[in-house]
Amino acid sequence: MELLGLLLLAFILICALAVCLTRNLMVSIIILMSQSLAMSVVWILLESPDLAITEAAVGAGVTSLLFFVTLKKIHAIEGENKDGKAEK
Amino acid sequence: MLENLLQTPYETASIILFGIGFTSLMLQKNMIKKIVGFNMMDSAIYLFLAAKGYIDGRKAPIVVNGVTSVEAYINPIPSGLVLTGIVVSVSVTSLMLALTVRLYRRYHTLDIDEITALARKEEP
Amino acid sequence: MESVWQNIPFFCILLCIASASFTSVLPKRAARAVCLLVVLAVIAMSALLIGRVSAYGGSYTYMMGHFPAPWGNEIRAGLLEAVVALAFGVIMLLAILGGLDRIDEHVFDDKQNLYFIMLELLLAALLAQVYTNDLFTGYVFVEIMTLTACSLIIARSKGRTLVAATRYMIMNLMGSGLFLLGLSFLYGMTGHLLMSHIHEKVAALAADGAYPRALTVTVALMSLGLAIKSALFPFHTWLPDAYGYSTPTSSAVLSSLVSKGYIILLIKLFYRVIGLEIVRQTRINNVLFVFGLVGIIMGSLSAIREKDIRRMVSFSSVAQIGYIYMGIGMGTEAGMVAAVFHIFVHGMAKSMLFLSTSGLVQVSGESKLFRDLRGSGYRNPIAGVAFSVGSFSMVGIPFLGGFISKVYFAKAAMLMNPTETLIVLLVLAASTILNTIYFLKTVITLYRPVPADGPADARRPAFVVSMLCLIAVNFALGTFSQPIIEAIRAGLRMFA
Amino acid sequence: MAKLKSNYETSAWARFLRWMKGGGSGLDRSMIRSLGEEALPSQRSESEHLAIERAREEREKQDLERERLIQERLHAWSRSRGSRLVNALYRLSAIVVCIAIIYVLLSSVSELPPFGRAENPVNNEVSARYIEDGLAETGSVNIVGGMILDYRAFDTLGESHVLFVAACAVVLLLRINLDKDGRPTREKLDAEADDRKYEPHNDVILQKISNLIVPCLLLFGIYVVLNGHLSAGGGFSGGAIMGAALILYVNAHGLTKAGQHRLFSYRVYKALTFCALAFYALAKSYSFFMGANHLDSHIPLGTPGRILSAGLILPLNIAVGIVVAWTMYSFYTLFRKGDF
Repeated sequence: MELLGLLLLAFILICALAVCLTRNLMVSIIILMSQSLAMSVVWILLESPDLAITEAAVGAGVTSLLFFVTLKKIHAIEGENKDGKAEK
Repeated sequence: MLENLLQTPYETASIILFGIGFTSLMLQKNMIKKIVGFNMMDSAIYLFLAAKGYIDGRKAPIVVNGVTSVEAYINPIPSGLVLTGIVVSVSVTSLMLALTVRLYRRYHTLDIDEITALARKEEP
Repeated sequence: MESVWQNIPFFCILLCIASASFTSVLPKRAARAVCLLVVLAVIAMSALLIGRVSAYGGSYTYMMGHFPAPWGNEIRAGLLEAVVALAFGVIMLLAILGGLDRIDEHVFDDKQNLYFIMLELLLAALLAQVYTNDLFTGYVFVEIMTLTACSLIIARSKGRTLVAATRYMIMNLMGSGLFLLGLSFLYGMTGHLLMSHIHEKVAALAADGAYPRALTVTVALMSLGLAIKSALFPFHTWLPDAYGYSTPTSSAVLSSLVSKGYIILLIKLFYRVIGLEIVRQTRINNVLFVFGLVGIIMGSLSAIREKDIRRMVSFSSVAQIGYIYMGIGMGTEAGMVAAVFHIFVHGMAKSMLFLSTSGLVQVSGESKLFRDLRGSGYRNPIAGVAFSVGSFSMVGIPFLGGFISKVYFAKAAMLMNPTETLIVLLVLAASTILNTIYFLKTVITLYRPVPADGPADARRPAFVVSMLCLIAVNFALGTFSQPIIEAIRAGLRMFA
Repeated sequence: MAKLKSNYETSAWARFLRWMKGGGSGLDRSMIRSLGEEALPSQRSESEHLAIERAREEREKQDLERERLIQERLHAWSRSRGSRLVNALYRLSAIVVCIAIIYVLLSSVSELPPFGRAENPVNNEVSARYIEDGLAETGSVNIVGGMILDYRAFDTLGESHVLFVAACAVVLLLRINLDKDGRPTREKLDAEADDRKYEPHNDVILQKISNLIVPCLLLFGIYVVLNGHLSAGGGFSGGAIMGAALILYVNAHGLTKAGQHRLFSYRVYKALTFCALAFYALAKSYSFFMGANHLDSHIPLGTPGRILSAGLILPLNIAVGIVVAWTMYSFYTLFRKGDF
């Protein structure tokens, strides 16, 4: 159990560094999502199932979805912008 | 100092995570990266709080078989505080993302420095 | 629980919260009426509470729910809390009244009820901040305040408001993060969230000399977080944009209520949670003191260079917040009394300045530059008079509030050691001169006769009423300051 | 009569009224005339003034121009040669700041009480009462649920309003305004057309899988909400699960198909949020008021462990769950096309 906890913590920290260093926004959000999942397992280890279920639903679920739809919207705006320029 | 820290790996990790998150919230230029940093910073604080409530060898605070003695369960207070905190951070994240979409629609960039410069230029 | 009047703080907070969800389904006119009614009710109840509390002669606690203090949530009311709540309510009401027609212009029709929801929830958060006796409740309502303030900025989607709101949010998120981390440290050390219990524990810890560094870091984290949120000098970069471009009601509310809410929480933290003695041992108050002094000078210097009247007034806010932090940083009761009094003075004068500026801008072709504002004092006389009174109060002309608070700051400085006294007095003198330069320059510009008349002004009765009330309140603060100072002093004694 | 009128016109009240109407300054008419007479000879000085002003404006413009030139040069430099240097410095400073923050915080954390001990200051009489008497006093088997919805309910009331504020702010930011007469504007139609481009084009795999998963997810969400007082979970997490399920459905089948359901319009959203939050606020204020005045609230706690138990906790969880599910869904659609 102890070893699993340490491994997960190391994974979380590596994820944090990776998020800072990647250039691709999509990749960094996917890393954040996996970090959230690891975090929810850590919460199981810390005997807080309420937090685990909330983190899994919110951190890995809804927050990531919101990030994705934001990125999609930004690409949409960008595409629209390029279309507009091409028409001109 | 180091011995103490190694005995409390959860708190140590949470503080390092807080440092990384706080720095990226403060110094990253990209809005999305800033928001990601904010999320990491908040989850670091929650990890710290939850670690404070944990007690070795005790179970989650859900009453089983009617046993209600203090020795059976961990401290429920940090869990409650973190639950409240998670709601707050989701709300803030959604607001920040909405702001990002609006900013991008207007200035066509995600770099906050560039956005500030553009805003200065457009209206003196 | 002895009598019914002790429910008043609870009624105030719950009324604001409940009316917010009710407002969300109303059309805009009804929303506006409900919002005004709620604020009026809060004012009336707070005034009643002042009378009752001063007759009762002490503060009392009120449990939120069936469980007593360390288990359930608790709020606590005393004289100072009641006075602050009344002042906040009055400022809120006058700010809404003064900017009503501009809200109509600046906010889209189908989104106006959202604007009034924000105002109601902001008032709820401010009141909760003032009355709460639980640190975590304070944190939750700090977050509500941050979000509502951001929405008040973006309600007008023109100019730089979006960028300003984003930068405001980033600074505030950093502040909340630091505050929450400090809160968790404090919880880890003491095991309590209730202010009075933390106070006992912290006193015991400090007496034992346990966790010396952690205690200092905790106090530093929490005060730094609140200082960032209330725009103390090096963290003020978001402020001029945010105040300068949002709709006038938002600017008035932001500058005179939101930043003050955080400062009230900081004062509570120093007085009731940590204890002034221990704060002085950690020397955090000296840091705040120095930042406050630098902020006074730098804010005034930046205001002098500004060509835009709204931004000039915003920079003057930075200087005035410097005054308040200087008073808190002195770490003495006299300094604290002066700081609390200055919170009132600045709140009243600054909201009046922002609102009257909007009136002046309206008759000058919507331009905020000084060269277009020439002679606008004739075109919109009531706004011109209000602006002059506000500026004179900020400069420190006798019979106005600003003069009294400067006198009290100087008196408080006399009680410190000689070098500090000298520094404070020098800074006060320098800032008075700088204030005179930029405010007098503005007033002269407003009253310069111009040959060609500008567009005719369109004054609304609500605006005139709000301006007249604010002028009266400012004179009252200057001439009847003694009872207010006494109330603050008595309230601070009950506070600890 | 005429005399009366002229008397009235020079009286203080009339002057005040005129001033209130904005009909000029408070000066008397005679004084205005004298001002005007003085102003006549100074006509030339007026033009001189104008010339001076013009010169100053010219100078200001030149200053601005110069500033702009300098900035452009700086910009060009930073783009070409300076960018690498500046970026490196920026990164270095970021790392230094990060390490400094971490060091200071770690050094104070090392002093704090150790991890996982029962005798830590956190484990005091407060948590003891929650554990020992929580079941009897709140009727909730899940101690955390009982704590946040009964003991510390004021915090939770604030928390649910944080979410409400965020939802309002997102509507304020992203909802596209209608015309004055309620017809969709050009912007709105554009946004819808733009959104249609990014709809999935009948992805069969996604649709089949979502048909399979979405009912299960919804059911699980409802289970988590309804069992908030019996096991881990509660209104917020269950609501978030339901919201995620709805978003998945919309993603697979497109907004147009889901949009036909009347359940997901702005009006329904407003009404539901209003009902749930108003119920929440009223229920809690009733219980606060009764508790603070030492009155019995007459809410039966039921048998612990039953689904219908724990007093107000179950209805509050349901209210929060509804608000959260709809809010999450509305966030998604607002982000995508700026409306419901």
